[in-house]
Amino acid sequence: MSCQLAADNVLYANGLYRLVYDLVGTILPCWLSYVIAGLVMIFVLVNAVLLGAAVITWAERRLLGRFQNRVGPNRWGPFGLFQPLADLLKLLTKEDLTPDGADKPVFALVPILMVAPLVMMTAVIPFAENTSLAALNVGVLYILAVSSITSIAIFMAGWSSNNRYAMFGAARSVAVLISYEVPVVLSLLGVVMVAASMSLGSIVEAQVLPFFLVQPLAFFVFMAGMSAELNRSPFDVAEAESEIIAGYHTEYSGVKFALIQAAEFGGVGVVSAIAATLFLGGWSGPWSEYLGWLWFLIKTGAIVFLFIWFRATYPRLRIDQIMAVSWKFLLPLSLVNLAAVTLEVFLLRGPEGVLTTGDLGIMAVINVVVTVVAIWVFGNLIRDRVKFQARQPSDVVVPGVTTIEVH
Amino acid sequence: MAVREWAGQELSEALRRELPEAVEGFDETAAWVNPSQVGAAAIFLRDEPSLDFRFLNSITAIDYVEYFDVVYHLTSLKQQWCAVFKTRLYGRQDLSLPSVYQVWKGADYQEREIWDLMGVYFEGHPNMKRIMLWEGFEGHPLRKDFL
Amino acid sequence: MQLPTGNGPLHERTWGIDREEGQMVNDLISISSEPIEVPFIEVPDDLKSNLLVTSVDALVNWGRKSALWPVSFGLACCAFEMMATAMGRFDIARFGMEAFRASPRQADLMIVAGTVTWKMAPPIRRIYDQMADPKWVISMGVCATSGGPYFGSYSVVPGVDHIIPVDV
Amino acid sequence: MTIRTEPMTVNVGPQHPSTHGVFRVRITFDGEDIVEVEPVFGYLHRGTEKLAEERNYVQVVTLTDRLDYTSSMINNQAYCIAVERLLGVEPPPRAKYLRTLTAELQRIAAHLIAVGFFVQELGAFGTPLMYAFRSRERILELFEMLCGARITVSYMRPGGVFADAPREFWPALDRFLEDFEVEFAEMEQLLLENEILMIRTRGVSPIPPEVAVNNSVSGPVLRASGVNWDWRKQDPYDAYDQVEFDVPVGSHWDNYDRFWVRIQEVHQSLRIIRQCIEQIEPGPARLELPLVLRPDPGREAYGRVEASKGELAFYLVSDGGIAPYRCKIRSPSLINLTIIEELLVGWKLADMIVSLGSIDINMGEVDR
Repeated sequence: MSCQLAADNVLYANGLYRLVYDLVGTILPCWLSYVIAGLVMIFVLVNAVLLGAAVITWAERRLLGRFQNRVGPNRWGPFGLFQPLADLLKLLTKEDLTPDGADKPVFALVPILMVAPLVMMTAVIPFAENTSLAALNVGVLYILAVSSITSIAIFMAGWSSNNRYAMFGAARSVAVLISYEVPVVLSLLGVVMVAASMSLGSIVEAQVLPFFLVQPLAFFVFMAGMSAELNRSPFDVAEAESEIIAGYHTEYSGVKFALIQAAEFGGVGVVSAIAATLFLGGWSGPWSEYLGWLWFLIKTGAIVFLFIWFRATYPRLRIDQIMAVSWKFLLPLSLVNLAAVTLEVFLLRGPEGVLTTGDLGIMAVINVVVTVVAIWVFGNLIRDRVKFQARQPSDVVVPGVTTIEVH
Repeated sequence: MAVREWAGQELSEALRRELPEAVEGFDETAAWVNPSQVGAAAIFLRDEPSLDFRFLNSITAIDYVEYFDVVYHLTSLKQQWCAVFKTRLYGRQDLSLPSVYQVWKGADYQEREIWDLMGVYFEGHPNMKRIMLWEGFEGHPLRKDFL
Repeated sequence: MQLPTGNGPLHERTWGIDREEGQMVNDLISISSEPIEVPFIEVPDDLKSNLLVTSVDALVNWGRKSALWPVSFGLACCAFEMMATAMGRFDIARFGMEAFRASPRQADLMIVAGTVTWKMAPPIRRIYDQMADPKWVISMGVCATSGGPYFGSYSVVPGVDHIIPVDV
Repeated sequence: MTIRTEPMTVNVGPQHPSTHGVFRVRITFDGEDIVEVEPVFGYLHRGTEKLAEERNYVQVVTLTDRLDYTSSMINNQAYCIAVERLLGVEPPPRAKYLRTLTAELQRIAAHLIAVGFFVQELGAFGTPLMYAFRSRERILELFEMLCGARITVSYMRPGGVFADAPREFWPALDRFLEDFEVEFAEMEQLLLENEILMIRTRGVSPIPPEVAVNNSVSGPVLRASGVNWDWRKQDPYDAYDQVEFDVPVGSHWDNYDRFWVRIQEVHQSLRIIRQCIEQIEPGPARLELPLVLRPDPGREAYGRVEASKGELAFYLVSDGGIAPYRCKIRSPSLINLTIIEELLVGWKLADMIVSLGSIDINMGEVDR
């Protein structure tokens, strides 16, 4: 036992890290055990994300099959569970094309840049009590900062591919990402305010009542914003298959495409995990000391299911409508939420600045009402009334034919 | 309430009242129009309220080796009647007809198709490209002497 | 594609492109009078018994077989039958084939579904070239295989194997 | 500071996931807005009209199957009516009813595809399309019972139909009608009041009736533009003068109306099918005609039907031989495309795909 991890290290609370660090530290110098333990952690994280992505692709394909009156992959392995494995094997052995005229270094960098932020985001998510790899005290801020890297990666992909469809996809995607960042950040502010902390662990602990009840508006805005940032339906303009082939990753093939796909589906998993942590109470639940990870997985799965459900149901919005939804609908909603929460926290909190369970209950009741009213009001305000009125029938109408007309 | 089909004689008389030089004759179903007068006849047929042929069903060309017939099928949606007029072009080279693109825009692709497959050129059509076949294809395949 | 420059409506500016493409079609007709032979890959005997190579091969082949993504490429009538295979009743998703990729770069299998015309031949050739190895081609239906009911028409390719190598 | 922009010309197709086959269009974009369009056809031009001149009158039926491959029955019908007019014969009543019935079944199938792809192009991930194909498979099964083929049916012949319906066909048809009510209601529930579908299609690409008429547009597109013109009403062929149905027309002329008109036409088709089942009576299903038809020389006939895409007509000219001297196909898809400029210019890339879907072209028919 030659090395001692400093108590102020962000990884101090992590059992696995300490275990590896101590084990390696017995035979190797301290700095090396520091590095090796870090590498082990990275290995675990990358695998968690990629495995999660694989499971989500499988789940998506099965569930879409379910929604669409078919079976979905069921031949390879139990319930088709080996399907992602087959996909992966195939993509790994496929030729890796780089288009002529592409900006090669940038083109090659994109898949890495897509996956890296996901891995980094996973690092701060508490899977159960005290299991986050790094219990950062600025967790929410860190997640927001890291997640914006994706937009740069997407733009790099579109730019370097030397393909007009890719460029279309990239331009659309960046526009969407930037405008949805604003309402998402604002909606998270409310959460941070109630929890009085930016650390994800403390936010979970503060959720005596899950925050999707306390702040339904914030949850709504967050889910909408995140499905836009993940390019999921109904905001999937960046890779609108029926319009612009495959969007920004049109030119990618083989391993690079596999990574981009993994990043996409992994993104769904990570975002669902974050949503479960911030709004559904993460690992908290009955017997959470032992079953915290199970609660966490169940809640994440529920949100993944929600995303897949959206995808199977909704058509896509047009790019200008997406922008309108962000700026005219979600932004006001998040502001309303912020104002309401600020007032409530200001009025309800006790002398030492804490909110009791009763306070949260009162907030929940008020906020549910606020949510319904706000969504109704703004939903009616932004409805597009122009260009939509019945026109006069023209003189070419034939007399004497029984017709039915659109209402 | 079936659509009434005009006999050739009826249409030719209606045309003759306004455009005597355009009509060459008639047969059972159609009136024959002088090729150079097709444009004028088309405008008259569309705009005259008692005729009101605002809907162009189709344009067809038929190759009879010595000459080509071009057939126009018309309908009036309001009056519920149909009529046919034809025109005949002699020869095999450099055939051309006035385009009715400006009268019925529906003639656009059909005229291009006739140019592509039959080799009848339409004067005044803004875009006389080949429509079905590629540039550099030799000949006009629907002609009887093709292949 | 060269950007069309100059003034006037679009269809006048694209004359050059049309001529080029017409030339391409004519060139292709002149060089593709015979079907393309599919090369048969002979596996050397000493490799056949090599344990490492065969088991990796088996695994990789299993992966390729179980996740065969077709490029969404329908030409004519058969395209609808091709789509029908992806729908509820036949559901090739069971075999992991439902991912119809719109981008040829990400697809493994090209199902030539329908009549191939000479005008369509250069794009088919190009899409085939854009696909990443390993790639396969299925010629679906009699129209694609030999021209079928349109055999002898002035604009129909007598079999897609005149343009690209066909596996099935 | 002003940002310098320049228009970009993009080539959409011929291989594009949602151009309905091998349609190709060159578009100049300013950002996402469409400035100019130039459609390019011919990628499926198979020379049907030339081939028809080399085959006898009955053999041409097989060629007509492959024109609009989503509605082969109706193509057969149009061609057979043209030949019958050329010969001056009438099919027996049972054949007329069978034709009407199968044509309406085919219309339902074709409209299901049109609606399914329309929503697919709006970006729905396959679900409505799957629903549409589920019902379509049932219809194709019925066709299989009639003639053994699913798509290229060749069921109708000049002078009637190829064979009378087998006994098992009628109960199967009843079962289908029963199930289809439920399935279609499910689909309507998913689509008709869908908020996203409404805001994507309401008010987009309206085509005024005058423009539509001047462009010779026909079929559901014309009716969505507010013109209640339906050849089944105006010039009843086969058994359409015996049945009652309404003509749906649009009042906003936009993409939503084109979609809505198709949905309503499915309901009307169901009505027609029910009436056909009630009214049909036993009898011969085919007129005894010589094996090789030889119409009188110099005769010509223009046989038209209201196909699922619009007015489909065959213009046949006879020279007394066993094959048509000239067989012109007036294809609704090609002529409906004339409005492409009015439809697309000024709208966005995403609208372009949807508008193309809303006029429901079929390349087999456009290029022939």
